[in-house]
Amino acid sequence: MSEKQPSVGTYILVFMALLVLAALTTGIAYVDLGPFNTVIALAIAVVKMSLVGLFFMHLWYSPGLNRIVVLAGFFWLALLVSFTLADFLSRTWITSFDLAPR
Amino acid sequence: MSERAASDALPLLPDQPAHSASSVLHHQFEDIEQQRDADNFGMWVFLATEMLFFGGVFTGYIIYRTLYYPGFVAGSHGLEANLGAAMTFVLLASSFTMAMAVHAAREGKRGMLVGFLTSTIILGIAFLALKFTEYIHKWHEQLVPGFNFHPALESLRGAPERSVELFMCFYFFMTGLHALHMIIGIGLLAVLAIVAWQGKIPRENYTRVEVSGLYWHFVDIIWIYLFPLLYLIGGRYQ
Amino acid sequence: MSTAVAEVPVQSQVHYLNANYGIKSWLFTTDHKRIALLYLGSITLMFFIGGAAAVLMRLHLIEPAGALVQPETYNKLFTMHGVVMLFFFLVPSIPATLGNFLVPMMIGARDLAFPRLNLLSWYVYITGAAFTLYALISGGVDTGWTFYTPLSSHYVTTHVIATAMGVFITGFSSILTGLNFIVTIHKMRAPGLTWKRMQLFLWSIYATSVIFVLATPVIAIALFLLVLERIFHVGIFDPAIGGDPVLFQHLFWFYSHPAVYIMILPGMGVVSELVTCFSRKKPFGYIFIAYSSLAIAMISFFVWGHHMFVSGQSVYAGFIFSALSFAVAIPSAIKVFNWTATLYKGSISYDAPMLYALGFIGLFTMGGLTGLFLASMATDIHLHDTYFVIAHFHYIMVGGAVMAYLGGIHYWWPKITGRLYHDGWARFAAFVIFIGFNLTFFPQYMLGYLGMPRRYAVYPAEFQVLNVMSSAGASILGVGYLIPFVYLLWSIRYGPIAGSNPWQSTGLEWKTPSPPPTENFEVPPVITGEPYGYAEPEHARV
Amino acid sequence: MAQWPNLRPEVASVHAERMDHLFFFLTGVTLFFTFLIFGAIFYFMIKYRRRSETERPPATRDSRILEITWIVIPSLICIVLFFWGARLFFAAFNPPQGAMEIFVVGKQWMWHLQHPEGPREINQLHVPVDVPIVLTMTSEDVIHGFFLPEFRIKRDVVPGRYLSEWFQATKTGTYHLFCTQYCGALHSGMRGTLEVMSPTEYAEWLRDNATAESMTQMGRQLFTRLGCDTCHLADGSGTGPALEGRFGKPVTLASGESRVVDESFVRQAILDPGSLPLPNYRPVMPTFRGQVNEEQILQLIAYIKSLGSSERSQTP
Repeated sequence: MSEKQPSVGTYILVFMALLVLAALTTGIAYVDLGPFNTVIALAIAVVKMSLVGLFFMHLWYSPGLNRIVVLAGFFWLALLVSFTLADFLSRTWITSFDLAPR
Repeated sequence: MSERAASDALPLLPDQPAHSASSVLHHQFEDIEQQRDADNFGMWVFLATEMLFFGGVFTGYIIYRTLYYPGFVAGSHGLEANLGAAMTFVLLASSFTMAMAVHAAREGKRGMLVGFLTSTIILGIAFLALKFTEYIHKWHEQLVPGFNFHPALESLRGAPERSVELFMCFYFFMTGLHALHMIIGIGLLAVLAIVAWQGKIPRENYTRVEVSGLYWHFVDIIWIYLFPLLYLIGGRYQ
Repeated sequence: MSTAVAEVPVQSQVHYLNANYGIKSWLFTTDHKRIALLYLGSITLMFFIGGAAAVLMRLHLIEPAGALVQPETYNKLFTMHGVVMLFFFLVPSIPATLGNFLVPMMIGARDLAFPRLNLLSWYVYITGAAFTLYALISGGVDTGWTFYTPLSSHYVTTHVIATAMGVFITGFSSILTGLNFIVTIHKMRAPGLTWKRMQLFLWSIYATSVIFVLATPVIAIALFLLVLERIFHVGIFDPAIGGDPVLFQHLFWFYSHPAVYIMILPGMGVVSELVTCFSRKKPFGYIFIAYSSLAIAMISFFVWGHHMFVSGQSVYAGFIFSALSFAVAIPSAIKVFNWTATLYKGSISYDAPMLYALGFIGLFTMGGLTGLFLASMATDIHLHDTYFVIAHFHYIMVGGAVMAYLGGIHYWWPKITGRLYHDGWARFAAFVIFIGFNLTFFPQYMLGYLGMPRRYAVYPAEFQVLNVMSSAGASILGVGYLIPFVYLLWSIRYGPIAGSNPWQSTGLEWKTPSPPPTENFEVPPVITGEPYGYAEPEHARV
Repeated sequence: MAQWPNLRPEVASVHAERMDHLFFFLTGVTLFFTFLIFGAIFYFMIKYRRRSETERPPATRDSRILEITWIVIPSLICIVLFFWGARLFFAAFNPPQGAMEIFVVGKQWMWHLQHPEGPREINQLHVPVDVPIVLTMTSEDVIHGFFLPEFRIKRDVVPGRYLSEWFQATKTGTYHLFCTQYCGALHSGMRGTLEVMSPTEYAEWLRDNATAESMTQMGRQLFTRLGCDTCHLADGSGTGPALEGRFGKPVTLASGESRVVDESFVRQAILDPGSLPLPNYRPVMPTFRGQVNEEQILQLIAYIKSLGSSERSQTP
């Protein structure tokens, strides 16, 4: 943590990249790519998050423990989302009478 | 900063009394290095709880988006994407100035630190102002569920009114929660700016600035996800 | 009294209790030991409030048509019993009192990582308790401790918002406590104290803190959304606009099932300490007990759907949750078998803490195995929301967590107050509690199988005999809980002085004088050997 | 005077019998392990009680084999329990073909039960023995729970959805009906009885309680009173699609998604027509939310079903 630190130059570079990506997100939204619109928008958001996380929040330079905490946070979030979504999506598979309204 | 072994904090000899003279080091820590590690680790654990706090409402969003997709697309088109983009730029700028503030605190440059902290606060307030104007627009367009949700026909774009109302519930809950965290962040930074201005943040112990920076960047990351997920559902080409 | 120590123990002059005096020294303390006592007081108060509600309910259920109160009042009683007992007593009980007191001492530190945050967590707890007591006094809430929508969001007129905000605020107290423990255990262990040399109590407190930190935010957001929906009369759980009440149940149980492991894991940690100390044996399979705590903490997040098998959740999701619910039973089984194996060839003494620990192991086995009835989907169809479920979770929480809590309080009482309590009364109280508990809750298993639904103010006459037995047991249990309250307070003033290690335990916390000074250790300890070195010669272990 | 309670509820269906077998197996496992643990504790307490204050028991070695055995054995038992329970659960919520359908509407603190032939009952249900009965349930306000203890079946009744459960009585008699999901002040009063009668008694009961019209006829009257027949003409020439022979068959929506026309689909079409756009029909159908209650929707569904629905197809 107190070891290496990003220089001002890195900060400016990362900031520029973030602005470009933000412009890209809005720009691409006006192009009809069908289902890919959502995929690309989320991909750009993940890239922006990693930039802010690794450089502005110094995750790149911090001890492993902080990274494990971040990964744990994502894993538990994925757990909550995936199991709940599994319930909602598999409700209409049952072959009997209780069909969820669609 | 030198390597960890030769860290500039005075290495405490094992038999030296635990609380060294400098007020910077809290009595329960052995050395300043351990204290900074603990503060940052603690903040990251807190950010993990915030991830799950927002995660609960994101789960609801994902579920209902798959169940009532047309309503969400119609609702999303009712929002002003240009205003959303402006807010994203403002917030990214505030993240940059916050990072510079942490850098200044490290270098011990008081003036630069106070300058960057205040610019972060100003950008934060600008974001809230934009958000407030957007809420006013939604009020005039009568899209606020619970108060006056009577959407005009064309704003429904063929989707059932119930699903658009559900989307607007999510819109106000998520952006409201985010704005609440912004207000807390601005309050935090204001206190920090005053303390920094009084010169009470020494070069050895700037973890307060670092920790506030982590919180601010986290709130920015939440907005990085909110913008595409709320404003750009299914693209804006229709 | 088996602990007659050779030389007469003399109490250390200056310790954390008489370091400074006055209300301000208590209300603004950052000493983890004093904060533990603040929690002990407020938790005991909440325990008696919840207990009073329980006694009233059991008296009411003596007659099929209800002997005491109107159905509406009965609904408020069981809701308040649930909310107060779970969120305000069981969740913080062992971590906030024994955990706060012992974690720094067991790792050789002077205090927790963030002492001021620790004090803030107590004030947040008190604020949350104030909200809930306000709701209790001004009319109560009748949604059940589960706050299921749309009943709680659109159909009841009682104080849902005040109670939900109370639970929401107290949740942050748990988050702050959990965060404090995680950082302290990771960053502030004494030199030489590797993870494998830590005492088992610390492993279970660490696992509990992981659940605190990762589960509590989800119920915070669930209750936050519920309050918003109740204020604005529209929200994401509202079926009128297409919302799904089952989503609230998902968010609620994502916290509430790991929460039941928050309540039992610290109890398991206490029992690991008691069983080893009072049989003077190294724990059998130390690493298995330690890792099963982490396994429970991890798998407990995968199983919440077994509360919703019949609530409209899809059958296929039910299969996943049922399979994982069986998986979470395995680590608990490992712990029980390892505790029992620890007793083998030991030198077992029948002090009160040991009686509580052995009672815990037996009753927790019963409670855990009856959980299998509810994990297997077919039997859950019949047993869900009946008194079988009530008996199951009371066997775990009252037979398990409360017994371990009492065992821990008795075991560390000499360290906390520097005094010894009267052991005869303590053993008698443990015996009365064991008898009263079984008489109260075992009949409820049968009531559940017969089909008596839970939360019923009036019930068909054929269930009366078993209900009367249960109410009789409840009165014995109520008296049983009052006895320790008396002789423990008595021992503070008149109890014999306890030495620094009355039970000859090898725990690091017993290396300090009792009651310990504010800094815990004059010289920061350095750990060289394994924990629980009972078999090694007396002073081999530093 | 309250007589000594029997410890086993009546067994009134084949499912109840099967579930009890699993229940007794589980009880056996529980009693075995409880006596094992309690026995071991008492034995060790007596055999290894502390003889003297300075006694130092020798250290015992950990045994890896023992640890593995008491991981593997509970795991095997759990696997058996899981599959046994899951199979029985799947059977409990998969009604046989051609089961007799009863419509249940839960309302704060009472049960409305409706026979297709017309009779409507409150808190009471008369059914013939040895006939599979399917209960299609919904709620008008909060979540309730429909529990028949003697049949070992229970299902929550959720507003905004149809949830179903089925049973087949093997013995005549009067059985309990409880509400098991807490639903407010008089939750404990929301109880009823289930009368299982022999076929002749049931036919006689139907005659005694015959109402003027069956559900289908009530549905037809509602269909005309609400003006549905102005658009949904039999020959399909109206502004809305013809409904003859549509029930139970899939239909493709404007969004290309294919859905089966079942109870939930019809209910959604009535309350929320905008969310089900059809390819070659203009979305002009108004919502009837607020004009029809749950029972009337069920009657309309019964009528639409009677318009020559194909054999109830088991949807994928």
